[in-house]
Amino acid sequence: MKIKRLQILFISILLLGYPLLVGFSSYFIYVAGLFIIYAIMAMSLNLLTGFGGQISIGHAAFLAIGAYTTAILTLKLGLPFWLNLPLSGVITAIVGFLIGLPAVRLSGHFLAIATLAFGLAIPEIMLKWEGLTGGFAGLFIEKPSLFSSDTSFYYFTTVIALIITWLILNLLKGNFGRAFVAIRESEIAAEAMGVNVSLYKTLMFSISAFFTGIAGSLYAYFVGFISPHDFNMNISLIVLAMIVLGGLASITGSILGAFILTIIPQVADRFPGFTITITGAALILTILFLPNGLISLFNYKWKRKKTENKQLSLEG
Amino acid sequence: MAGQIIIGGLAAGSLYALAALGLILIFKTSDIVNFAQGEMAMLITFISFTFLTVTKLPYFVSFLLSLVIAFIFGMAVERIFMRPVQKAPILNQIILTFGLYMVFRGVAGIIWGYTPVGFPEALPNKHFNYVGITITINQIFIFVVTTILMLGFYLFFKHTKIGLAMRASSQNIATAKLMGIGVSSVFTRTWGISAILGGIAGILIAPVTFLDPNMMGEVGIKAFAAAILGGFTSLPGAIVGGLLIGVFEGLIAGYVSSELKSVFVFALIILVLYVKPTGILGEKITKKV
Amino acid sequence: MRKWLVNSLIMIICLVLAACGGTNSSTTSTKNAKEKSSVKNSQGVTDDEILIGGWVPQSGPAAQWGILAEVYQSYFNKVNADGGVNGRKLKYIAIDDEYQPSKTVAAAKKLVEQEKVFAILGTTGTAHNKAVKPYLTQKGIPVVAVASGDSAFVKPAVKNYFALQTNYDIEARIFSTYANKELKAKSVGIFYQNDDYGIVYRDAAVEELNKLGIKVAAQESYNPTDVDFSAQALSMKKASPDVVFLFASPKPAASFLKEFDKIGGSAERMLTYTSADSTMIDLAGADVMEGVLSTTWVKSLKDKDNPLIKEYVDQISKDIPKQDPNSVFMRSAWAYAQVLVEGLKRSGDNLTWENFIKQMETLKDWDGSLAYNVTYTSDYRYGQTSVKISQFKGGELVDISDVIKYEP
Amino acid sequence: MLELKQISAFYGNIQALDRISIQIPEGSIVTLLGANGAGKSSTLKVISQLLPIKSGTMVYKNEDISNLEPNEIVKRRIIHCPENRQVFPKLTVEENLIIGSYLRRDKDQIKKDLSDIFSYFPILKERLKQYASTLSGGEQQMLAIGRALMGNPKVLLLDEPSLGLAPIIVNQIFEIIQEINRKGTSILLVEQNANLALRIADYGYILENGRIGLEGRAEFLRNNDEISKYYLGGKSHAANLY
Repeated sequence: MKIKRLQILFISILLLGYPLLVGFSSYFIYVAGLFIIYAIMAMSLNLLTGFGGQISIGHAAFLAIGAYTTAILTLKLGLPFWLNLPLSGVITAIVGFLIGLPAVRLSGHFLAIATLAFGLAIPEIMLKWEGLTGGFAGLFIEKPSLFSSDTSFYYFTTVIALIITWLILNLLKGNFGRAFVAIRESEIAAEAMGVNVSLYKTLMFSISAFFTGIAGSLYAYFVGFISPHDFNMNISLIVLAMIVLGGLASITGSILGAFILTIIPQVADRFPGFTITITGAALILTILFLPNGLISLFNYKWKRKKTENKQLSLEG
Repeated sequence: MAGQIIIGGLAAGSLYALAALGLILIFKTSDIVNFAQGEMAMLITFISFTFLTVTKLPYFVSFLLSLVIAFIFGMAVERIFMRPVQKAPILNQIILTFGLYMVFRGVAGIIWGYTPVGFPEALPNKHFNYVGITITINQIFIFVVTTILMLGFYLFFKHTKIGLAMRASSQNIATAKLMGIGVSSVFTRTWGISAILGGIAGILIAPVTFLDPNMMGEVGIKAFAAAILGGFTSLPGAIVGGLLIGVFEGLIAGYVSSELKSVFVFALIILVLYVKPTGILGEKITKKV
Repeated sequence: MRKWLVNSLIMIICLVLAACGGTNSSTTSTKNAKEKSSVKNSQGVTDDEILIGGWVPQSGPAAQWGILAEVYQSYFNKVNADGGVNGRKLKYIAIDDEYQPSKTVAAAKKLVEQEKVFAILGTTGTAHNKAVKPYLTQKGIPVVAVASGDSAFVKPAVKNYFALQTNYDIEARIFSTYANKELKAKSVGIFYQNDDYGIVYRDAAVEELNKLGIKVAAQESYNPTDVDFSAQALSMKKASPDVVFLFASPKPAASFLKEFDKIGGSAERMLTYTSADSTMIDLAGADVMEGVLSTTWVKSLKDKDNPLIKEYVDQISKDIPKQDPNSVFMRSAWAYAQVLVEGLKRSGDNLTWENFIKQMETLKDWDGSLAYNVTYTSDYRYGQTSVKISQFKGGELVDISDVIKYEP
Repeated sequence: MLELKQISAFYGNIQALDRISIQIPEGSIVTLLGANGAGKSSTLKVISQLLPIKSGTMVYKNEDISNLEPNEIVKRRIIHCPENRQVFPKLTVEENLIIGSYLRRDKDQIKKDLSDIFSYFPILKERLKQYASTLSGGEQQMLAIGRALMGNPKVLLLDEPSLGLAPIIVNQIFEIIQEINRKGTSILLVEQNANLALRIADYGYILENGRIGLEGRAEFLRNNDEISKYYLGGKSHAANLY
C-alpha cells in the first residue's frame, strides 16, 4: 500500500511539472490532458471490473452522458462550471444506477453483452435526440473563464484526477472495497457474509458511472467539442484494454494502461492503419505473457501475494 | 407492407443467426465468447475473394478451398492464442479475443484496403413475387443453409461420440480427461469448425454487406444479440434469436423509426435478460470449476 | 524504500523519454525550418522544402477515406518529379485520427505546433473538421480543401479556409432544380444518412422542393453502419415518388438501390457525387444502376486526350496500382492537391500565410485542375459550384450535361 | 501389475506426494487410507495423469507409463472414478454412460457392459433419459461408478465412493465393488472410512503428509489396535462415522 501511495505521489508531482518539461507546448499538454481524463475513466472502470468483477463493455456511454450533461447544462441553462462538474457526475451516476438494476441479475458474458448494448445505444440516442444534443452537428463548449487556457485547464484536470484517485483509494480501503472484492470472489459467499449483493452491485455501477461522468465533463471542456462520434464502441474497448494492460484491480495499473494506450496512437499516427493492429497486439501479448498487467513488472508485492493465493486455494 | 417487412426481417435475421452459430459452438464447448468471430469470418471471406478474383477459380471451388483454410486458421488461433488462457478469468479471455479482433481487422485493412467491393452471390440472382411479397432465391438459400447447419449440429451434438465429447468437455474438463477425451484437441477442432461456420457466414453475408474489413461490424453485433437472446448455449436459440431480432428491427424501422431500430433491439435484449437472465432457450449454466 | 526508488526511476525514464522524444523532434524541425529560409516565410518552408500536413482516418469505421492520403502523396510525387514548386519539394505528413474528434484535435495541434506544417490539406470528417475549426482559425494556418461539403466551412467565409468540393447544400438544390426542370417531378422521396452528412442534404432538399412546389413524398433515413435497408426501400416504394434522392455513402446507397429494384420500385434515382463512380456498379450491379443520375464536380476519365486526365491516370497507376483511378474519392483528392499547389505556385518566393491566402484569392474560374472553374474571393470560399449531370449507362458513368454553375 | 515407484508430485510449489511407492497386483483390492490432505486423491490423480509426475516412475505391465497423456492411460484401461462423483450434469444418464466408453470400439461388448451395469444399478435404467444433475447423491455415485465401468477397466481407481451417502447405499456400493473385483478388475480404493475399506481390501497403505506411513495386509491393519489408534484416529473416530 505504501508503495502505491508513493507511486501516485510521484506521478502527481510529475504531472504537475509536466507542462514545464514540454515547454508549455499546447499539443503535448493536450495529449497529457486526454491521458488524465482516460486515466480517471480507467480507474472508475477498474473499480467496477477489476475490483468488483462486473464487466462493462459500454463505459464510453457513461463518458458520453457526462460530457453531454455538461454541454447541455452550459449551453441551454447557462449553469456555471463549478456546478456542472458535480452535476454531470450525479446525473451519470443516476443513469449508472438504472443500468445497474437489470445488470444485477446478470453476470459474466451476459453482463458483458448487456453493457455492450447500452454502449451502442447511447450514441444512437444522442444522434437522434437532436433538439437537445445538436445531433450530428455536435456541441461546442467554452472552457470556464477561470481556466480558459489549455495549461490552466490541464492543471485543473490534474487536481480533479488526484482528488478522484484519493477518493477511490479510500473507498477501496473501507467497507465498500471489501464488499466489492467479496462479490468478485464469490457472490454466494459474499451474501453469506451478510453483504447485500444486489445493492452493492448497483452501487458499484453508480459510483463507477459517477467518476466516469466527471471524466466526461472534463472531456467536454478540454476537447471543446463533442459529437456522438466521440463515444463509439472503440472507446469502451480501449478503456477496457487500458485496465487489462495496466493491471486489473490496480489503480496505478489503470494509470499506466491509460498512459500507454493514449501514447500508442500518438506515436503510431504516422504509420497509417497500424494503430489498431499495434494496440491489439499489445493486448494479446499482455494477456499471454503478463496476465496481471504491466503493473506486475513494478509491483514486487505481487509475487508474494500470488504464492499466498496458491496456498489458500490448496487449503480450500 | 407488414408481410414484406417480415420477409425482409427474416432474411436479415437468418444472416444474424448464421453468424451466431460459430459463436455458440465455441461458447458451448470451451466457454469462451469469441469477439473475434466476425473478423475471422471477414478474413476467410477475403481469402475466398482472392481465390475468386486473383486465381479465378469457380465460386464453389473457392468456397470449399477457403473453408479448408478456415479450418486450419481456426485451429491455429486456438493453439496459439486461446490455449494459454484456457484457465484464465473470463475477462482475460474476452480481452484476448478483443485483441485478436483488432489485429485481424487491422491486418485485413493493411492487406486489402478499406474500399468496399462487391461479392458474388451463391446462386444466380432471381426473385419471386407472391401476393405482393418479394423474396430472392439467395435469401431462401441463406435460410436453408442456416437451418441445415443448425440441424446438422444439433444431431452432431446429440448423436455422435465426438459431439458428446465436446459437450462433456464443456461441462467438466478434468473429468472429461478421465474418460479418455483429448480435451485439448476437442477445443482445437471446435475452433476449426467455428471458423468454417464463420467462413460460410462471411461468404453468404458479403453479397449483402459488401466486402471490406468492417463488413462484419453490424452483423457481428447483431449476431451477439441473437446469441444472447437465444441463450448462448442453444443452437436453435440462435435461429430464434436471429429471426426475432431481424423481424423486430424491421417492424421498428417500418413503423417507428429506422434510426432507432438498434436501440429498440438492445432494449428488447435487456428486457428479455431481465426477465430470463439465461436468454429464451438458454439453460442454467452449472459449471464445476 | 530501495524498491520504490527503482520504481520511480523507471517511471521517470519512461515519462521523460516520452516527453523529450516530442520536444526533441519539435526543436529539430524548428531548426530545419529556420536554418536556410529567409526570415519572412511562415513555418514549414525551407529553401528546398514545403511541409504540408493533414489527418485522414486510416483505421476505424471510415478507413476507406485513408486512400486520400495516398493520392495527395502521389500528386506531390509528380510535382516533385517535375522539379517541385519554385524549386521547393513538397513533403506531406498524414496523421491517422481514427475518425475520433478528440484525436483530430490532437492531430491538428501536432501538425501546427510540432510538425509545423505550412498548410493543412484535404482533411476528412465534418464533425472532426468542425471540432478543430476554432483552433485552426485562431492560428490562421491555411486550410485547403476540407473534404466535407458542409456549409460550416464556407458560410460565412473564414480567412484561412478554402473549400473545394461541391457544397452539400448546393448539390441538394441542384438535384431539386434538375428534378423539377428536366424530370418534371411532382413528388420526390429522400433516402438519407442520419448523420452530419445526410441531414444537411435533406434539409436543403426539403426547403428547395417546397419552394418549387414539389411534394416530399417520403423521407427515409438510416444509420451509417446499417446493413438491412428493406424497410426503407419498402416505405419508399409505397410512397411511389417520381424521383428518389439518395443522400448516402456508397455501401448503403448500393444496398438500398438493390433492395428497391428487387421489390419492383420504379422512379428516377439521383445519387450524390460521393458515390458517383464505378464502385457503385461493382457493388449494386450494372442492371440496378442503369439510368441512375448523379452529379460530378471532378472531370471524368472519359476525356482521355485532356492532359490533366492523362497525367492523373499515369501517376496514379504508377503509385497506387491496386486502386481503380476512376474512383471519385481519388479524383477529388487529386483536385484538392492541385488547388493547393496552384496557390503555392502563385505565392512564388513569398511563402507566408498572408501571401498564400492573397494568392489563392486570385484564382478566377481556374480550370487547371480536375475540378471545374475554381474561384476564391475574400467572401466566396466555395471553390466551385459547378457540376455536370451524369448518368449510369451500360455499366459506366457518362456526363449528360454541360457544366451547370449554381450561384449561391 | 501396476506399480508406482518413488513418485513425487507438486501443486505449484507445494509438494503433494513425496516418494510414494505402491503396488497393485492383478485381481486385488488395494486401499489407500489417511487423513484429509494426506495425498490419497493426489495419488489417483498422478496415476490418471491429471497431476504430472515430478519424479519417480510408474510401470504398468512392464511398460513405463510415467509420461503419458490422460487418454493414453484410459486406453490402457486404467480408469479413474473421481472424488465427489463428477458426473456431467447436462448430459443424460445414458450419455454419461456412453461417454465412459469414449475410447472403445468394441460395440457388442459395450452393449453387454451396459446391461451388466443396469443389473448392478437398476435405478440407472429407470433414469436413462434424465439429466444427471437431477439424480440424488447416491444415484450419481452409482452413475459415476457405472460410467467408469463403461471403460471396461483392468484397474479401477475409486475415490471415496462412500462420501456423503447413507449407510445402506454404502453397503450396496461396496458389495458391487467386490463383485466387480471378482470379475477380474483390480481396484485401488481411496477411503476415509478405514474400517469399511479394510473389510474388503487385500492390502492397505496408510498415507501421512504425502508419504507412506505404513503398509500391510488388510487383516493385519484391521486387527492392530495400536495402528488404528495412531494412524487412523482411533476406533472412536471410525465409530463416529457410523
